[in-house]
Amino acid sequence: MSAPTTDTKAKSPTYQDYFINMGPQHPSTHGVLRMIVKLSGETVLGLTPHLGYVHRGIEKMTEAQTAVQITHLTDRLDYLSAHMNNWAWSMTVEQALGIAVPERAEYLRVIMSELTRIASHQLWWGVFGMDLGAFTPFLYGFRDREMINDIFEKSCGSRLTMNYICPGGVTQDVTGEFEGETRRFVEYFKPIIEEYETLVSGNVIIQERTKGVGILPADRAKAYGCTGPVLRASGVDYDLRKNHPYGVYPRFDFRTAVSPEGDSWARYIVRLEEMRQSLKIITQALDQMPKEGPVRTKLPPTLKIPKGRYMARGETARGEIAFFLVGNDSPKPYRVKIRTPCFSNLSAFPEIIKGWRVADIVTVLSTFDVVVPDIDR
Amino acid sequence: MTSTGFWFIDHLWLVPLLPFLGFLVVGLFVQKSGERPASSLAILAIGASMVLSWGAGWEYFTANLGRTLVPLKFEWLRFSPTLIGNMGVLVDNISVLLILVVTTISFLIHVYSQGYMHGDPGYPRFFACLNLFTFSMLGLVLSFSILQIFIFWELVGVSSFLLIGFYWNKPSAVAACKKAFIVTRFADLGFLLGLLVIGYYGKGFDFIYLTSPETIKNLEQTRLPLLGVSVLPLSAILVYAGAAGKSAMFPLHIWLPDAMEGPTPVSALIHAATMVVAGVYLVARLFPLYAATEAGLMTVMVIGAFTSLFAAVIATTQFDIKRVLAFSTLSQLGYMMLSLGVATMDNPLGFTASMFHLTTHACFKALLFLGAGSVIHAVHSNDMRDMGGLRRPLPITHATFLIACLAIAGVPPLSGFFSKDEILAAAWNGEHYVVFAVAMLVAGLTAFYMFRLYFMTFWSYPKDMHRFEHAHESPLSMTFPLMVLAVPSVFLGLVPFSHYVSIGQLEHHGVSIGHLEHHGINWWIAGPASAMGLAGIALAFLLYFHPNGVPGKIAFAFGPLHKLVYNKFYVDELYLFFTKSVIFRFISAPFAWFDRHLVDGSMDWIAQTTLLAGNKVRSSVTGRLQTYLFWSISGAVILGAIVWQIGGTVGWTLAFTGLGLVAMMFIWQFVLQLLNRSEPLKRIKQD
Amino acid sequence: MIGPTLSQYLVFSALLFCFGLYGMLTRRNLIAMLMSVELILNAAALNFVAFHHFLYEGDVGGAVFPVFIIAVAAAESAIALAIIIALFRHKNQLDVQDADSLKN
Amino acid sequence: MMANVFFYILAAFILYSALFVVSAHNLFRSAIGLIAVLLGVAGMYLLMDAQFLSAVQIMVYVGGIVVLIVFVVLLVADVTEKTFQKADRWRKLSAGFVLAVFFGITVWALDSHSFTSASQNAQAASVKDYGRALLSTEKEGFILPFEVISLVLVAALIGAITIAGQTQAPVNGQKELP
Amino acid sequence: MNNFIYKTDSMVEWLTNWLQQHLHNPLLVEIVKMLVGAGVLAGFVSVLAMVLIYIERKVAAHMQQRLGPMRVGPHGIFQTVADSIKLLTKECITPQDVDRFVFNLAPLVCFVAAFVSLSFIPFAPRIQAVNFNVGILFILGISSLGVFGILAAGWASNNKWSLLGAMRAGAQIISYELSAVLALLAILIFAGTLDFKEIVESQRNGWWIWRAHGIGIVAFLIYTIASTAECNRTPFDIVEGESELTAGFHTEYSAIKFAMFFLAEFINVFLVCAISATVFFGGWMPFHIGDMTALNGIFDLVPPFVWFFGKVFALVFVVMWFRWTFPRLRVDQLMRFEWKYLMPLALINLGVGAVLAAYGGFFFNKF
Repeated sequence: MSAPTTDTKAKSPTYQDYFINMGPQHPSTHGVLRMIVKLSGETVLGLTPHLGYVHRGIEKMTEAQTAVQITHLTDRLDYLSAHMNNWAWSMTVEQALGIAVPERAEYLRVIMSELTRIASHQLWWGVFGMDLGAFTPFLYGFRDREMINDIFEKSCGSRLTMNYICPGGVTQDVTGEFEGETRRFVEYFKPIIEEYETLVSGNVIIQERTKGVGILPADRAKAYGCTGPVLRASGVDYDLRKNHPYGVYPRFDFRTAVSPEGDSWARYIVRLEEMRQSLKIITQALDQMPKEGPVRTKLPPTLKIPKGRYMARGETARGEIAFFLVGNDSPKPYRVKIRTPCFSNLSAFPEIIKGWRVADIVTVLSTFDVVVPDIDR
Repeated sequence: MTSTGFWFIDHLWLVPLLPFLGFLVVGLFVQKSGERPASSLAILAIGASMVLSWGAGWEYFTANLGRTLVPLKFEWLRFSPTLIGNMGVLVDNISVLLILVVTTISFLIHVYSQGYMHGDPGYPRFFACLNLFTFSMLGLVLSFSILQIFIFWELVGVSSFLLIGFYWNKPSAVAACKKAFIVTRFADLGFLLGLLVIGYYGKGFDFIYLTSPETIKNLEQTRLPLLGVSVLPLSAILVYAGAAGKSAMFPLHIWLPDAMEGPTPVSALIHAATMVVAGVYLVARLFPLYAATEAGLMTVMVIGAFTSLFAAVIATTQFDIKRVLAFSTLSQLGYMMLSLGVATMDNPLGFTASMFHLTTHACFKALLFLGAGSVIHAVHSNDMRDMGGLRRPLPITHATFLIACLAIAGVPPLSGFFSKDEILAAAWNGEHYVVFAVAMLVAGLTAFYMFRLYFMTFWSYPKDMHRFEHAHESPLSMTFPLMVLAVPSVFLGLVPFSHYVSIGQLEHHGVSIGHLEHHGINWWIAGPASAMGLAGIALAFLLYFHPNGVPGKIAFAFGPLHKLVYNKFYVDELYLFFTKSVIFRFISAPFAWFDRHLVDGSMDWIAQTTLLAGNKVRSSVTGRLQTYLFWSISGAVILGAIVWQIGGTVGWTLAFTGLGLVAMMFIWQFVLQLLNRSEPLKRIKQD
Repeated sequence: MIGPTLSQYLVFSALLFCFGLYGMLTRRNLIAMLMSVELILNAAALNFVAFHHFLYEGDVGGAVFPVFIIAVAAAESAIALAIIIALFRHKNQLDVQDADSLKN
Repeated sequence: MMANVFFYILAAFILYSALFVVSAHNLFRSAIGLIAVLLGVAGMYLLMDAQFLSAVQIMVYVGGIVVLIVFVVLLVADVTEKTFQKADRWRKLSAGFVLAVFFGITVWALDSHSFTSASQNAQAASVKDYGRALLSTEKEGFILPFEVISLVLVAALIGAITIAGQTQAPVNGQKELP
Repeated sequence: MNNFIYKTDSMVEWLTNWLQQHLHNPLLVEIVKMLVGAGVLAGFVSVLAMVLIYIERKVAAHMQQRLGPMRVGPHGIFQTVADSIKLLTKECITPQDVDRFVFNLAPLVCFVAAFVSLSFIPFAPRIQAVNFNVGILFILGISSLGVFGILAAGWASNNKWSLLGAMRAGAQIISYELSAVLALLAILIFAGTLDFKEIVESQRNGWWIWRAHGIGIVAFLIYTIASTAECNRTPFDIVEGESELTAGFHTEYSAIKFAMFFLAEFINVFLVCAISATVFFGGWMPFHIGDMTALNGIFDLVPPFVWFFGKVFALVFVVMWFRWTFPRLRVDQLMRFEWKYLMPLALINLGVGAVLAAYGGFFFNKF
């Protein structure tokens, strides 16, 4: 990618072209994302995202790691969906090696994933408020996320990069308090969602700022490969958990949150609805989960990935993550390609932001809910 | 407003107003909304107007016969305390007669146009213009004063202009409408002069006032100061010039044949039935004035008689169907004028005859034109040589056309017979035997050319098979008016016309109505006239019923004469020659030379001098704000110094300092300009 | 208390007026010229107030005129700035010396 | 005494700022100078017991007009006069000379005229007096100029909007970024 | 009530006498008096700002279910002091390519504008630094000078975000000033004066917010909204808009210059609330209900400055409440709100007020 020029005089003689750099250090890019914005007054004429500021070469790193080690790296992709990333990778490895997963582990995976989803959306909700200038929701969101983090800490010893789900099941069984605490959280959080609604959704300013802003039509969303809430907010009923179920998802009764408008408001309410649905799934999973049993299949000491190509997909809080694994009969993969949701989602962003204001960049980017390490890998 | 106690007469002002509203609405608002609304609105307007005028006519002829009523009158202009231009509505027998004719014919022609103009891109415009014309014509007819009539006179001219030039993308139509306009304008100049003379010396414009014996006596005794001529004949002839222009009397007739470039309904309405009789109407309106002067009457009579003969002769040679009809119209108008000319106050039969003929002529001529239109509509050609044998494809047109032809030829029981007979009788009674002879001859000629037209069109054999095969009868909206018009063409002559229409204010002249009545038919006059008509028909039958070489041979035999007649006696060419060779060459060209070389030349010289001077001076005008500002401030400083202390030493010192400063600045600026001179040049080159 | 006299004010405002005129004459930027005009207007208004204060204190007319001057200044600057913006769009510069389309 | 001191301080301040206005090469600095001048003039009004005028001066001039000017300064790209050719020295000198003469004449004229006060010991005009004067329809009233000024303002605003408001609306994807 | 009028006059008198005895030069005496007044006001301002910042932090914290500063001093009371010391002693960073003069001037302008405005406020009877017959007009004028400081800061920073913020600030403050002034005018018509003291006096028998036939309530709402916008407080804080413009016009400022902006902002909040309290809530006037003399007497016992500060801080609390509740408006929505809703409403309100005043005989200053 050639170095962008911001020398307006040289390129364009008209005074309207006003380039500003949004990022790499900017409060609302949620990481080191750089966007070159061309403005006329406050109106966005064009926007180019520049990536790579947190590029760590994870795909290359995988070639020097074993399958189990790679699980640690997947935490670092979308750090807010650590469990789901782990799960998708584990499924890839399990597919490659033909490993079966114990029943209890499957349920644990579901519960952990849904909790992660809720936590991610809670954080997003707070940050969304902050991006729009309301600071208070941020702390509300963090207050509730704390409980989920506590549950994670107790079950796997870590709060952000859990590395809990691994090929063959989960690393360890949960403690006895787990079920009670999770149930308590679910009971606690159900009314809290309504509180979120009253605190933010009902606000006229929020609605003014989001309704009709940054509309992503369904066909464009599909063309750009958007997934997750971004796609579903454009009216496409596509959820991997429903459409291509994995794990024990078929056993649960839940609904895909879809909203047809495609604007920022739709993305907002889709996420709120997803939280409700996740709570529903968690309750069902807790009810159905075998109280006892192994949580991890015994694996051979070295996992040789057989020659061949394997792929598994999982629905994270931001959309569809996919791992493509090429094995060559060695413990280390020949090649791993990661399809991350945020990268595809972000690709739609420059198109739909044109003609909106500077403040809308923040709004729309916020409702796209990008996590920069997930983009850069 | 003075109420007459009769509703329709009181509301007669609505009659012109409704078409005007129709014109406004159609012209302004429904231009884009298709054909149906435009024509419906226009027909509605004119239909309502027709109903009103019939009501008024009924009221007038049953209850007020012979009276002059003024249902509406208001002061419009006050030139001086004694000279007042009034406007209003004048109701007497001829105006009521005319509004009946105008509204009825106009209504029928509106209906006819609905079919005829179908599919034309200017359809709504056409109806708007038709309405405008009807409005103007009705206003003209109902005019209370000569001033008002002049206004509507011009309005009629304008609407005629618009309608003749309806096909504005056709060069010949444009030329025709220009010609009509210019010729009538030229004539109107005479009218204007005449009305001014009358108004100035007669001290009034109202018709009632002007035609009163006192005024006429007064006018007779007044003499123009410069020429020493009596005012009355002069003004009468001047006004007659206008009338002649509108009615296309001889020297000013050239526009009418060309005006046939307009759509056929227009020809029927304007150039046959209504507008062209405006001249006749005007003369009739001012008839007491004419009757008081021998010269006026003579002019009217002679020109009428000549035109009538002249046009009839030309009509016998023409091949364009509409042109034949146009010349026929000319001839008939001449007839009417002639009739007016032979009438006097003591023997006013000619007046009645003229009005009678006007009415009958309006019916059958409109019928003829509409029939011709129907024919043209069917064969898409104006030329009679392309037609022939059309009686089978166009049965209704054929039948009605035949009726009209018989009527105009004066075949006994039809309307034309009676009116024509009355005119002849009037001429005979007036002891104008030459005129009577001419009229007799014209009657024969009329029958001949009309039946020439009729046989060439409907009998004979189809000359152009292609056109013939495609000819078919027109739609009902077109044939309906034909059928309606055929009825009065037949029966109108049976109306005891002179009972209803005669010179107004008869009481003043001591003539009782009874004297006027045309009791029965004087067969000593009517017989030969009918015979002449039948002879003409017979001649036409012989020459044209079956196509043969006889007409060609006759034309060849009379070689130069035929050519002369065929080319309408070269009147147009004469005009052209006169304008181009005489006026342009010997008057305009010297004026133009003078204008260009002396008047313009002096201006050019001044301009060039100024330009030169300006070029010298403009280096001090930089176009830069601050330079100007500087000069103004410097000037203010100097002025301030001088004004403040005009005599003091200090003041003068300051003033001179300032002046010197300005001079210095000026020189500096000049030098600067000299130094920078190359820069603007460069810029100019770049541009 | 001996305050400043009328003459002091008048001389001062004359000086301010001259400064404004100087700016009008020498600045090449249209906006700068506009600012100079404001100086001139202020000098005039100051004169009004000074006369009002020292000579016609009972008559409020002299004090009302600065209000009008301010209003006119507002109108004038609004129009002038609009023209300046239009000119800038058109020519992409504001040099009054180059704005000589009316020359010759 | 006090007033005299204030007067001289203010006068010096205003003149210095005025010099700043007419000589600063940076338009923004000129605008700052203009604000200083206007504030100083407002101070002078205060010295002359014209509080209302002073307040109006600050409110309308400083708060409105100058902010408008600053806005335009920010809108147009060339804030500094660096790109301009330097105003030539001749121009400056001649202007200075003419104005010096002008000033001399004025001072001399002022000096040679003795002003006599028409009314002594009158009250300073209060806001009510202003209101009465502006809206009075009597002989001494200023209702007509007041209305005319209002009209002029409205016309100026509309004119300004029409002149300056003809901006091209940004079109989506008008020009791709480099 | 007269018992509780604090004898500031005597203090001034005493000070004048003392100075005259020791200095002998009247000019010097005047100057020293001015300096003393300014010093007192400056001290008041700095204490006020610290108190306001502390209040803001605590209000924010409790609205967000946290405690806020708790470490320095009891309940973190000295946190603000510590912060101020930190801000004053930090290194003053001036970026390389800024216009130094303007860059350094801008915070001063902001600060001085706020500071000067404060001197017109009557805190209690006769406690008022300057009394003008057009005081309120002056305050409005001078506080609009603050816009210029913001514009200058934004421009001088040579930072595109700052410039964007500055342009927003200019547009916003000028626009909302209209509504604020119009809202105040509606009340001033009733009061019939522009003098703060007289405005307060005119509310002896009841506050304008109640007495102005509903005009007062509407005007108060409009003024509260508009003044919130004028102070660049949420939901109108698009000028700073930290999630959009990083920090808007003061992005490049640090240490004491930043502190001045900060201070100016808080003083402005206090100022608009003080104006609001003075014009709508009777300033230091106690709450009186018609003829209930006994109750009124009880209210009179409360010292006037307590009334004043009580009202002002209540209003300040409302403004803070806004900030921690609302998200931010977008710039076009902001302008639309002003020009399409707020200002027409204010104009209508003013018109209705004028009609009421003209036909209702509501000139209460004639006592």
